[in-house]
Amino acid sequence: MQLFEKQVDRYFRIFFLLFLLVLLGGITLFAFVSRPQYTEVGYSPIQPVAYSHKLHAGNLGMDCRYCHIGVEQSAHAGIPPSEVCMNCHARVKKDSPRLAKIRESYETGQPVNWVRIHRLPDYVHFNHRAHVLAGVSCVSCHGRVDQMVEVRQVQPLSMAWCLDCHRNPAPSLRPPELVTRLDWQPDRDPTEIGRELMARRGIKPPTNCSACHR
Amino acid sequence: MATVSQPAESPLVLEGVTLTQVTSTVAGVVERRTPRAWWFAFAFTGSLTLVLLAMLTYLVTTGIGVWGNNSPVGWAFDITNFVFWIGIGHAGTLISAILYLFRQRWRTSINRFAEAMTLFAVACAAIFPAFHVGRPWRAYWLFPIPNEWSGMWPNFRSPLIWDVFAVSTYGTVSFLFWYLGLIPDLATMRDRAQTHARRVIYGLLSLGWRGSARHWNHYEMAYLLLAGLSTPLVLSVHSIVSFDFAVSLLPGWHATIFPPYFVAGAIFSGFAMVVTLMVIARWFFGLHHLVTMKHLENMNKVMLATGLIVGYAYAVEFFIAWYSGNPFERFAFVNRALGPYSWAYWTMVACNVLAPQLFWFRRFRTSVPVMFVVSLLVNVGMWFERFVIIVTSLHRDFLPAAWGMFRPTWVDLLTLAGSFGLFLTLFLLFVRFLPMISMSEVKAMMASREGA
Amino acid sequence: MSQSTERIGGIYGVAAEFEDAEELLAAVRALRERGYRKLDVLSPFPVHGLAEALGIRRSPLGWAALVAGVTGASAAFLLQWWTGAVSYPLVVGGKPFFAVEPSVPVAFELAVLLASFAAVLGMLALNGLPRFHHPVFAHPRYPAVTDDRFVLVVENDGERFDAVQASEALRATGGEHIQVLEAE
Amino acid sequence: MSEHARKYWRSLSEAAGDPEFRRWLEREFPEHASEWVGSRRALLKLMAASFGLAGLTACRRPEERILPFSKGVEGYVPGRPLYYASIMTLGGLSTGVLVETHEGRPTKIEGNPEHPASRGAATAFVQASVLSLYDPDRSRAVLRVGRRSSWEEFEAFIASHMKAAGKGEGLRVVSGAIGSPSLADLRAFLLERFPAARWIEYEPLGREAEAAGAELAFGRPLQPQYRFDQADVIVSLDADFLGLDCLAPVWIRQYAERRRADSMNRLYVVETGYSLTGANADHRWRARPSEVGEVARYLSRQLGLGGLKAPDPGAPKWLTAIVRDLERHRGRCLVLAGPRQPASVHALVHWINYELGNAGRTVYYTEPVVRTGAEGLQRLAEEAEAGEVKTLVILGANPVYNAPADVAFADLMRRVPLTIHLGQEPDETAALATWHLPEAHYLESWGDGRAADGTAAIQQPTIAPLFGGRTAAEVIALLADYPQRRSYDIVRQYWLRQWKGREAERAWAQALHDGVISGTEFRAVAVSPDPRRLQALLAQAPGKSEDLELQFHPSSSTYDGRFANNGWLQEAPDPITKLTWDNAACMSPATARSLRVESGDVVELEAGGRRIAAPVWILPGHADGAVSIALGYGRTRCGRVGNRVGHNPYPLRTLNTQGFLRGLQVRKTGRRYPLVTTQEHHSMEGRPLVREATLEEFRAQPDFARKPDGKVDAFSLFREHSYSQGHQWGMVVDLNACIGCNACVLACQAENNIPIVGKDQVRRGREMHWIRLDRYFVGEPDDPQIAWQPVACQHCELAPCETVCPVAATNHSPEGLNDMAYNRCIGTRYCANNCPYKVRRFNFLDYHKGLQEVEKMVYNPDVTVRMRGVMEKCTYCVQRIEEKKVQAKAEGRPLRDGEILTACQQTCPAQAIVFGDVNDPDSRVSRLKRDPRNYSLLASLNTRPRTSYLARLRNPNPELAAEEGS
Repeated sequence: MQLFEKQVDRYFRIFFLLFLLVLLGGITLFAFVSRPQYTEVGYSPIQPVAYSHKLHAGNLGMDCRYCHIGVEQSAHAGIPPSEVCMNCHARVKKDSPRLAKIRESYETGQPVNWVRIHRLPDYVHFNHRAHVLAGVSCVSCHGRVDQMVEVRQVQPLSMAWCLDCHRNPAPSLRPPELVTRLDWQPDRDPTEIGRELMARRGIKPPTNCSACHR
Repeated sequence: MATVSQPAESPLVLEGVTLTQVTSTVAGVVERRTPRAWWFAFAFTGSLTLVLLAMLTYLVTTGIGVWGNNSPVGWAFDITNFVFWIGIGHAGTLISAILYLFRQRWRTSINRFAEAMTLFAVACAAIFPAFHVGRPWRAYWLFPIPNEWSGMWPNFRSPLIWDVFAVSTYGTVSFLFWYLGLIPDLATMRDRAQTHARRVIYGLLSLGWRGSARHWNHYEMAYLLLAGLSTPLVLSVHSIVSFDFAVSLLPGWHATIFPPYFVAGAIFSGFAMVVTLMVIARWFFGLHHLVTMKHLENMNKVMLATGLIVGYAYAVEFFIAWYSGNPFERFAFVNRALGPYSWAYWTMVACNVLAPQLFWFRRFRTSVPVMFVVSLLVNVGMWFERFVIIVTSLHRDFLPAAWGMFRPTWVDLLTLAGSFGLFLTLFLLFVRFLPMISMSEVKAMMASREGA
Repeated sequence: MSQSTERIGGIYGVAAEFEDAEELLAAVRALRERGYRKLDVLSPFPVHGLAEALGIRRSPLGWAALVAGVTGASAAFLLQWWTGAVSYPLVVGGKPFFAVEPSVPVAFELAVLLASFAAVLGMLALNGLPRFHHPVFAHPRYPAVTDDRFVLVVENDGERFDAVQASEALRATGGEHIQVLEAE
Repeated sequence: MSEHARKYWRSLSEAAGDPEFRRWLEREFPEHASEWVGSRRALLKLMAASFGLAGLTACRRPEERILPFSKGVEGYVPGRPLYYASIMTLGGLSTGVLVETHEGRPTKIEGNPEHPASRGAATAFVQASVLSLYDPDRSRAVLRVGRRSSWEEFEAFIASHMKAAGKGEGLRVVSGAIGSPSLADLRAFLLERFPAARWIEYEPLGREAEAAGAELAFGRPLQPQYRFDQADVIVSLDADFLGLDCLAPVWIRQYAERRRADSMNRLYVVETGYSLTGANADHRWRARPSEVGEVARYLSRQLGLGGLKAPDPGAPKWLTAIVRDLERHRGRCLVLAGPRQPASVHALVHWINYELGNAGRTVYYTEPVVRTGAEGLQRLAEEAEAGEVKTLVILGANPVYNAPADVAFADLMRRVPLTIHLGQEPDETAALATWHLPEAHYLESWGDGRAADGTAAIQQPTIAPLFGGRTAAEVIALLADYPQRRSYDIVRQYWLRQWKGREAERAWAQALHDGVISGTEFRAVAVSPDPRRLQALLAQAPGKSEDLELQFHPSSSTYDGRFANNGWLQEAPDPITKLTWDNAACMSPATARSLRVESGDVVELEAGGRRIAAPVWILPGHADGAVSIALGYGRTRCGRVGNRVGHNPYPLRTLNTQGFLRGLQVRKTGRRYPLVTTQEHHSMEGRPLVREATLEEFRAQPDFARKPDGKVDAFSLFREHSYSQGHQWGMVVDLNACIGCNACVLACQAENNIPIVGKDQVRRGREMHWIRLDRYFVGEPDDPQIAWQPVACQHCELAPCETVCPVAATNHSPEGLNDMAYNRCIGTRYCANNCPYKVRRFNFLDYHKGLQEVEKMVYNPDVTVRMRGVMEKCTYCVQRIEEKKVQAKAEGRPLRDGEILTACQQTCPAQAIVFGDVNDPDSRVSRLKRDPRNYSLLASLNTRPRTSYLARLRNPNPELAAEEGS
């Protein structure tokens, strides 16, 4: 007496193969979408004030440090006080409705609620000062901000990504005075430049835990 | 309970038992209506399992602080329970593998039972390393999973990683071994099943086993291979568990005697647990003609032998502590015997070394009540052995200023009780739904006996 | 296994029941003497000496397990060396980034794990399991095979196969419940 | 830090007045809790295109806001700490501090190296004071008879009330000791305006006995100023000058400087309880409090004071030995008595010092900075009884809790129609006051103060008052209708008046910058004793009695009770008993035997018809026939941390028994009470952990400390990692300097965001301190010596913890640090098990749970706050190392030795901890590691710790040592 019909074997094989496929596919898919490149890159929230980096840093050619003053002195680059905007906008476009929030902030003393884009977990201590002084350009982590109307995250900012550069820093190094030149193109092999800088300035990026986790 | 007069060489299956009788006795247990007593037992152990679940939920949501662990006693009930259960889990594979390789025929009536016990014990054991960590939701970091977040890998120098590999391999291989042995019997169950549902379920589980001679050919080779692989595996697992301690530098942990000492202890405790459960199952399901006094007596002999090894290890530890001249080592052992946890130490010695000495006497070796009590005592003693090793070594180590005491909380106690609940629940399900004696092997043994 | 039967269609073989192993062994020998080469026996336990009688060769599973075991151990050493010394070398306790000694336990475990999988999965693969539908299940006495009976199958081995002759041969060796099994 | 950091101290004077700045400070308060609304369009866009699985990951990215200032603050760069020089005042005496602030939050206090009372060090109380600032239980509103009111209402009320005050006949002010020059000036102004008013300064732990003794001896109330660095021989008569009788770190510094082998001093201590000073003594004798005076009288007689040379042949040998030692060191020795001893003892001590030629050398005398006394309270009670007191103003004091029991201050307050209380807590006194006014914390307000030697300094705020508090000066200004109303103006105008002219503004700026006003220390006063009066004292001899005596001493955690709501201090173990979250009736083993009590038994202490209950703690080394108990516990209205912690001894303490009382009855109640310690075992078990030798032994064998290790023949199975390149951090702890004061424990707690776990968790052995002070009793159980050993992570080169971590969460940095990555840790606790030093701490529960926003303001942003389930431990303050490395790199120079200070090192008053680069052969740490006294803890384990210890030396009197040896 046959307990199972003949087709059962075929169905079983098909189901088994499908199951394997779904399992492996699922794992692959999960591995893919949970990568930092996928979950982190591209974040570009709407900011309370439609500030265009493309206009200011790109077209007008303002230096990054005009606004982000902390970048050479502190761990944090800093977001400028409304006062900095008003340095120019007290005269330029002084009545633009798009600047209403800036003016209001300047007058009332209430801060503008900017949305943070580049965010590291609390247990990571990143020091802008150390990186800028070593000659790591803004562009290495933040991308061509001077071409972005709305700033978006372009790098995963994950630990593995940090380590890539810490293990092989030469391609990302340039003379420190050029760090804010986002469009800088080296006239020769950037790795070679980097190697020279490393030798001259004793740049040895750490890869141990306490370099970032304290 | 029918008393069987034992001839000089006790039989492994009583005379006059036919193959069909084997089938009907073993399969009958599963096919019979569920006894009331089973339900009562299941209700009890099931509730204990729920207690375990509740305790683990409380633990994960609140923190390790719900246990009594502290500084300096970073491990206490958690790892004690782990080593205890892993130790219990050694008897099954040992019986299946080593005794198989040594052609010890008496294993056939008890190996299935012991293997199932192994599996459930390993399941209970696995709970503890997984949940003793402070952040169990990160426990997957123990496995070498590639990732693009941190680029970090496990530290393969850590005995805990060895543990992860040893225990997961052991669990997997034990399962394969157990299931491999089950396949022919599942086919028997399939072919005897009265309801369609049972037929289909056993049919699927038996994977279409036909009992063809070609099947048996590969099957026997696979079984032999698994036995051959499991033998070093079972020895390695408790050796590696002992490395958790031996590789450290703590007095009382850092000892080269640990691997054999732990393996002997594991076999000791495993056999004790088999005897405890077998005596009950044999009586309850009436398996006297399959599980004879010969089986029980042999297991008691193994307990006596391993008990002596364990006792020897206790003595050698003291001797080495004295002989090494290391003051920390000396203190650790004096503290075990005379310190604040000496009650645990002497409980351990009484249960593990003194109690099995009864088995020198045939009268006690073949007395079911005596062996039941002794096996229970050995279970208790072996739990205390791990407690003594872990807690008394940790609580007073190098700097007296950092010494402390461990006191279990109610969560500790209920988690331990709950792990027994899980173990027994799985066991009850096993005896209810799967053949607890390997029918095909018993039959093969009977056939070869006739042939001889 | 036995794809040949499918090709021919119609009859899978002829099967008869035997009550005990010795009777069965005698029957097998007798049938092989008569030139039946494609025989199979269904039994509740592995019958001693049957494989030799049927001319079944030793299972090659051991080789599979060996290969898997060596693969497992090598993979483990490679993994431990690569993660420890290449991918992210970290100074741990002042010890070398890779050394053989601490790598042995994991290598051993992985070898055993893979070898065991090879043994069990290899057994299933060589036996063509799981296979839930099979002509022999149609034998009326089949269920007893997993209890205490033996079924000897003379399989259809090509054009020369004659079911009636096979049935006769089986009957001559003492088989009962002789039945022709349909190939499906 | 010193030079380098000073560049960043900034004056707040301009900014504080600026409304923008004020708003900024106010905004620091979390009105803007996280906002979850707003666009996540981009993210959603991304997710919409992806699979359901990925949707889960979207939950991981909550929107975070960045709120910049609307206008910049000068000199402030987000992320960079600012340092301000200020002072902290305790008991009227000030210590200079440097306050580190992050984004406007004070987070850490250090000692000010320029300030004479601090010299860069800070005590445990100073370190912990920043936590009190953020105490959520602080007084938050003006209360009128318990109902919420406002400063405006109070101002209106007091203005009209004071109009009817006449000459101030019914006006009485009670305050703590006033060392502040500007407040003293205000007081003078008030008393001028209301000449019939009276102002009482009361400190429960005042030092009036010293000045009263000087009055007896020299005819003038003078304050002795000790120079421990000048003394070769010190005899302390129950004076805990290294411990709680010293509120500034400078004495410890002076003392520790003279513990070096080349010029080692000798310390004799006679005391009742076991104090830090006693623990550091070369010779220590136990005596009941009343017997200490006998020793003073004996010394006077033996030294032949006033021509009365009367050698006593029956005198104990140790006393004659001390006398001989003192005579050998005329002008280079020092005798001092504790504040618990009566004025007569102090007078004798002053006389002894004078006769030994010490006056002007090891001790000199100045006008006292503060004048306190409990007698004023007694008169106040009488006046109140008579109904003469109409208005009672209590400024920053809590007399209902801590006034002498026979004053019955609570009853007194009920008899006064109007009571006004200014305090930081809604405390016991506030509960009975008509008006309660919240007081500003010293980090929130302007002020000034004087150190014990008279040096003045300005107290400048580092944050706007969190809860609307005001200072005592501001309240007095309201009462007295002073021209200036804000303390900034009051202080500034006062000092500008002192300086006058064009230089004044510059001097003000200088004072703020330096944190000290130079040239303000008090001049030494020439003294001459009056032998006739002193001889009368010599003749006094209190009758011997076998009565039990009870001594009251300050608590190492709460001082007099004022820090009771400070969790850091409550959890810090008492250095001697290691008790936390409690006080106890300490007694010697012999006394406990005779009373048939054990540790944890609750006893009733009765004296003069008053009684309290307290648990017994058996303290080896305590004097027999006496009990001592710490004040400052058993408070009922200080807040959630300190309420009902410990037992309150004040009900036994009367006007005449401020130091100790006689005729104590102890009765066993049969109840038990759980006392909790951080150390349960007190013997070294014969293990060579703390290594010590006498000075003579050291001279004979300088490398004695290495002997116990023998020759370590380590044979390695593998090629070890090389640490020969770059910086290699290491530490040396000089056990000879360490006095065991706990300052490092608190500094570490403040620097590294170490949580408070509470009494129950400590009971379970889960305290979180990264550095602990191991205290061992050595010798006879009845009269042991004490040995200390600060133990933090030793940063072993062959770290046993690292090997066993399954996830590599702890491993080594190239600079030799044992790194601990909290975010990688899964919490197996294996590392802690395998740590032979047991310095790793596990977050068994979420110890940061349930904190209010204001409590989180104390966190150091450079250190991760650890979640539950992870291990933590000392990092050698890696955040400080990295900060200085980046700084040096930015300045294009190599790191300087001593530039990096760990938190424990920076605060250590004894300078016992030295940190630095062991790869640099000239660094201080390398030089110390070459010292023959250098040894590693548990060296036989071959863990190769980077922290090593310098063995301790004792300098016993050879005369006595010979005798003790025989």
